[in-house]
Amino acid sequence: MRLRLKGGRVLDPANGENGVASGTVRDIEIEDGRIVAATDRKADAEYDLGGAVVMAGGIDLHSHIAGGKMNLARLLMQEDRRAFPEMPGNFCGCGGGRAVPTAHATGCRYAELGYTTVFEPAMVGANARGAHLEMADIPNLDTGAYLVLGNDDYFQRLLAAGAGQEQVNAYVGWMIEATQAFAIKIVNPGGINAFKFNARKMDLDEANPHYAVTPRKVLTTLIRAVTELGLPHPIHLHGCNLGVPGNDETTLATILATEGRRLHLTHLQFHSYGTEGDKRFSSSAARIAEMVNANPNISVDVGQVMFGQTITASADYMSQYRNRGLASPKKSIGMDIELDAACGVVPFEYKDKSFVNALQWAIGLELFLLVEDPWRIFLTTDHPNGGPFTTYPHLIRLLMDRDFRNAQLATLNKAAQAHTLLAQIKREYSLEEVAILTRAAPARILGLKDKGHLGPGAVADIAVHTEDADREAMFSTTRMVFKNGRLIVKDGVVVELAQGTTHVARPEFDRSVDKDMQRWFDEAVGLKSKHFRIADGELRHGAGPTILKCEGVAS
Amino acid sequence: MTGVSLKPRAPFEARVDLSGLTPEVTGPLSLRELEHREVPCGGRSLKLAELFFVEGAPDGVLLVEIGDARLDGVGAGMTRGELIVDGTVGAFAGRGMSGGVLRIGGDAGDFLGSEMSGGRIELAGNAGAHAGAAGSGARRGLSGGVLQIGGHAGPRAAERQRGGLITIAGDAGEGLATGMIAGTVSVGGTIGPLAGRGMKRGTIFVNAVPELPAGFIDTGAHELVALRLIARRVPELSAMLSGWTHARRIVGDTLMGGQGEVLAGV
Amino acid sequence: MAEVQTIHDVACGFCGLGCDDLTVEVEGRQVRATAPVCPEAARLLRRLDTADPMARVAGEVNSQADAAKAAHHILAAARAPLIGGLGVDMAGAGAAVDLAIRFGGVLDHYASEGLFRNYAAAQRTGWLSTTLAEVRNRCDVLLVVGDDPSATWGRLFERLFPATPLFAGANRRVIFLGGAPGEKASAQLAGANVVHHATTDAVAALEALGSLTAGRRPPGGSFGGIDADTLAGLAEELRNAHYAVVTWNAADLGDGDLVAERATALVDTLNVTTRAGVFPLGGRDNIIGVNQLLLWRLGYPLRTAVRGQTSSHDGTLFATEAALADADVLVWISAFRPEPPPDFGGKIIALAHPETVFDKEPDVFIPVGTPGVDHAGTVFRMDSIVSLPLGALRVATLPSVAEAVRRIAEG
Amino acid sequence: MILNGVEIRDTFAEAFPMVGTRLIVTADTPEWALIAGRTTTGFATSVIGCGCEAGIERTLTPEETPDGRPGVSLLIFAMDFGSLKKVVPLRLGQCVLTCPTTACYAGIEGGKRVPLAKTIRYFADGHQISKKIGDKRFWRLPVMEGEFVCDEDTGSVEGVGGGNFLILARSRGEALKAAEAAVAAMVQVPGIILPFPGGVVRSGSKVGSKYKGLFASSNDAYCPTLRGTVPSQLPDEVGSVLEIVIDGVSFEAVAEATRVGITAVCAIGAEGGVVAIDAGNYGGNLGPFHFKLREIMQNGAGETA
Repeated sequence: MRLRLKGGRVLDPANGENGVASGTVRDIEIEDGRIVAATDRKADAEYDLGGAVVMAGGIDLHSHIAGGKMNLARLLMQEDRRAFPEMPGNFCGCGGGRAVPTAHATGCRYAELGYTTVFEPAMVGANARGAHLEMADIPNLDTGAYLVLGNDDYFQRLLAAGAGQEQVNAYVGWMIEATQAFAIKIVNPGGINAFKFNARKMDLDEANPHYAVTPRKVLTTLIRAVTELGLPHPIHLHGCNLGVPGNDETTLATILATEGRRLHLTHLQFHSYGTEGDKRFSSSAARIAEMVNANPNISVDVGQVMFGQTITASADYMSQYRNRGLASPKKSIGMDIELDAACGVVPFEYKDKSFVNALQWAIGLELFLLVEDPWRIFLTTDHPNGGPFTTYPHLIRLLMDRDFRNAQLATLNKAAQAHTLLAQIKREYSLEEVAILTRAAPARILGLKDKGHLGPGAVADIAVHTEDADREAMFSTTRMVFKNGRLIVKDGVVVELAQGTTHVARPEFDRSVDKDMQRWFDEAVGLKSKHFRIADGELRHGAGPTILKCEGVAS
Repeated sequence: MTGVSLKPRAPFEARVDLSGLTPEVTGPLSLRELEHREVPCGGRSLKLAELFFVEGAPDGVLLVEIGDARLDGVGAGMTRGELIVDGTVGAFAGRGMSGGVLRIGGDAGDFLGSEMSGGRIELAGNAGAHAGAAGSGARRGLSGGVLQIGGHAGPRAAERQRGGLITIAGDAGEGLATGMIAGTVSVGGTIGPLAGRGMKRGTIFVNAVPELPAGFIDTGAHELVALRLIARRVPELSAMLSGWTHARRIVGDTLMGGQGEVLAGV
Repeated sequence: MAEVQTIHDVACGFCGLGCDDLTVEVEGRQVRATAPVCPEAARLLRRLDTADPMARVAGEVNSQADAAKAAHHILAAARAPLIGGLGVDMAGAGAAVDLAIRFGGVLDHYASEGLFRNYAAAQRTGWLSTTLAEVRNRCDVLLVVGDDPSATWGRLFERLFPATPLFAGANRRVIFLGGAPGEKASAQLAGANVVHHATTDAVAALEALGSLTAGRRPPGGSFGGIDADTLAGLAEELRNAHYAVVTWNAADLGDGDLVAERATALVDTLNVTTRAGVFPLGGRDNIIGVNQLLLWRLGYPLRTAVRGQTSSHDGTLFATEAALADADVLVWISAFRPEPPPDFGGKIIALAHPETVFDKEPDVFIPVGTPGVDHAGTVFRMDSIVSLPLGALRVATLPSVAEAVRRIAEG
Repeated sequence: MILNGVEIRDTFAEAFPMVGTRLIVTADTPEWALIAGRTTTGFATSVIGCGCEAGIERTLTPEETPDGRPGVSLLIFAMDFGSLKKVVPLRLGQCVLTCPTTACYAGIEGGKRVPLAKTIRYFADGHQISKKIGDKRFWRLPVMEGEFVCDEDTGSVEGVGGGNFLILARSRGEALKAAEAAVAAMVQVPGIILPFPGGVVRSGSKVGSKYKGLFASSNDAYCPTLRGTVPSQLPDEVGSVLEIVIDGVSFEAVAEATRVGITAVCAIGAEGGVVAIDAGNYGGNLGPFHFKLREIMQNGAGETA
């Protein structure tokens, strides 16, 4: 099967191509689902792009799309489901929802925005099988999941017992393989565990009440583990003290704690709060952006807050319990999970007239605009925690259009306006930068060599947008989206469902750990370790995962 | 005749859900558009004209001629206008309604006026279970408006009621006003066991003291000015309260720290 | 004679407790479980070397293919199908949802009553819950409301009270509020400090306990038949616990919804100063897994109707009993056990356990294999977090529900 | 203009905007309603020293009250809404809540809301009970005697304060008699109160004083004992002057009361010792409401400046 996309302006920052700037058009050729060098062979199908902007399919490296907490969110917020049913039509899954869309709706709405790969950033090991079953029902997207680690009692025990790094590495490798994960996520390092022992807060150097292990130790040990195991993605960190004013100091200390090793700070917006002003809540975006700029080992995604009703779901039960009183509507779920992690689900409405919410919005945008290197910052709302992913086109316009941004700012809570320097920031993102943020850079930080670009060999996941000065309009509708070379969206509407794959990482590790894992599961967890492990055939309705073999750097 | 009338072509073979098909929605539509509007029926969705003869002139009034116990969601989500049913309706009549008037000539199924926040429902006959209550998963029952039941009400009427007024001319079933948060409910007839269980606030007017859960405390009979005020201000309660100067006041559910009350005329 | 093959670490999908350490002997077509196994699992795993029944259409023996065709015809003409029973593994659940999307119909599991009683709390206010391994290792005070759950979950207390928990310490406390612990429970709880308080009204007792825990002494001398001072003592114990857990079986309690609400409120109060969680019991025949799948596929839990590309949910109207009153076709799916369909006047398509004894011959009977016996599958445990892979114990001669449903859809 | 021998001077009463509200206070008996009304409107002659001006508008029959008991209707006026919101709950809490058998209801529907039970409900220490009927909420406060029933709030109006006229008579006795007749007639007019003692003020004032810090002082131009020593408005035959001050919910109500009052005084006429009707003003520059006496007496209505 050979396809030819004719006459598009190719925007492919990974390969240094910018057809939008140069005004040149060219064809893209696809053979059996991959992009190939141009030939003069006859194509089975040709699509005339008429100078439209062609980019690789979007990649979201942090969006909660599957797993037990999303189902708890669905259960709790039936209002969201009822208010946003999927539109009837040939590709209706009879589901719906906006903050927590059903699997089918997630795949379709993402595809309609030109996204073709999305990573679930908080898969709890105990729930991994369920998360994979759910991801298998998401059409049109390739997925993958980051395993939540660091709060589990096995790991805490290892550290408390002074286990060597090799032992930790073996454990991490075993867990990655057993749960079919792609990367390691740390959520509130050690804090979730400490909450089970009734600690209500946890700073970077505070000792766990039971194990006496500090978050710093959790973090540095796991950073070393993923480095030595050769996982492509660095530790994906949801740091300490999420949402707590004054957590800016923790965030800065966390960056310093890496001592130059790679670290990804996720939803940084929620970790950039100072305590200045009458309300003891202020923006530390400038300080933190400066630190990020100065430390090339750090990458971040923002977790932009978008106004409106959403629901927050996180493994960070400690923080979610703290925020429980702010729930709107007033209901929430919390759960301690299997000596492993936890979760907290709290519905939330971000209000533009609220000082705190408006300032959160501004802090997110400040981070976007003050972090200089577009290859180290990624466009996220931490869906659905800061807002649903369907708000991305609006967010892109906020980044690309200063007048629009300032007009929005002028409508917000007055006190918040006075507390942000956003109005003075002149920067506007270029289309190329947006393509880096949403395609090229995530592919690079995830180590996905055949994604996020349009060079020969790349997976033919392609989004075609008709250029429009109104960037929100432009990114709201795709002219065409191809998944593995198949046209799945035309003129903004799904025209075919494609089955995606699930990316997993497979590091080498010392398999002698298996014996200890068996004993742990038998005695402590009360489940056989072999039943905890997920077989390849359990993924994607039997199709199995797409495996990225990792070469460890440790001997 | 003014308004649109829907006359069933035949008794329904499956449950039909009219939720959202309210006078303000039908008003702007032409008869033809109305006829083509799809409504869920059993496991399918059918055009309105396949189920009903659709006649009249669209405006603020909707008339359902000949009710059917399988006709669910009549007037659900109504915000204004008038909806009249000549006969009986199924479940969820007037659910989530916030304005307008819904008149039902016959009986109603379960969850009549559940989660209603305004407007008025006048039911001539008996209501099923959960009248004026919170539907599955909903946090609050009726929170405003008036729900008048001419006959009896089934179990768990007024469950989690949050405000507004429910009057039951006949008997009330078991678990009346369970978990009531606020509001007023009156019962002309007898009351089933466990009324007011877990009640936080709110008032239940009764003619005779029913059997109440353990957390209710009888404070004795009192001369209450509020009775005279309510009798005059609330026409729906005048007949019941106009003779009352004193009432037995039973407070509960104290087991849950509640401060609701059952007021029985003496 | 076939030789006896002993299989260890067999996972069990019946009661929802998720035991996965069973030993099973397989001899040709015969299957029998040996210890450790509860009587219920032993009964449901047991297979004799008998021939599978054939599919039947209107009582006449038929091929699977023709039976599927007949079922397709019935469904194509159906006005209001109910897809009930739903005792299926995850693949079967997915197929059942596909069937509902294709032909319309209400989806419910036959054991969903308890689930929806719990949702009175979980959906309305949310709750703070916990899972098996946490109870097993952390819980130092366990409050069991209602009757002894060991009758339904034969190994519950064995699983919750291991010899050496990580954190709970030696003197773990179990308070039975309701029925007395039976022999089995007492044996499994030999190492724990067990007390029993009979109550005439578990809701009232829980309400008083909740008030006392919150520091309010409600007026009155006894609640639900338990002396106020006794309850005050229990409240003190709960408040002093490091990790208190409240458990109940809503399906078994007349006021299960109120028990769930009161237990939730009690745990909310406890968490202000210490840690606690609810641990609701349930989960029979993968109900939790089916419910999970519905949530991610349709956005609604069980008791959801699919019709004309929309779905809507209602915990009352679309409950099996209510929905049957208006259904014209019942698709009865029960792969885990020979559970017969409920009394129903309309047409019945039964995708059922081969040993099912029908009161009335279904219009179409398609015998299906059992997940974890005849074919592999996945089921969820009662806590909705952990799921288990079930393996095949013998060569399947019957289709799985997923296969049978696919054939029906194809016609 | 001369009516029954009484000169209606060609002048006007100058009045100011005030914000006011009406309370309906009921009780088991008319006597207790009146006691509550008098106490609540006591010490409320002038905003200058009392914070508000208040009075009993009229008594109400059981048929006229929300709870079917006898009652009184009270009007309370203050210079601005902020003060009104302060003084009303204060008087409600001290004088109605405390008074046996009373209940208190809103007497005005529209306008900005003045808190009633909204503020004083906290007296019930958590035992207060609210009930909402339609969009109106009332509260029940347990008290030793039973329950105090009180509306959540009441409405308010932009009214008129300081409407007035002066009765110039030959003698004190004749002035007082004429003033009594005026008051008796004026209290029948709805929407007004006469805040001074018995509806009459004998110490009418002018703006300003020779003493620092005093805003008002004796109206020397009308003091008969100063005639000749200061520029006087009093002809020789006038021996005594009394003023009637009117606060009302509207310009029309005050104008009507003025008309009714002057008419009553004129009915007594020169024969009864009344010489002239005058009015207090400050040259028309301070208050926006001007009640021109002659126009009022001619047309039965006035006009605003």
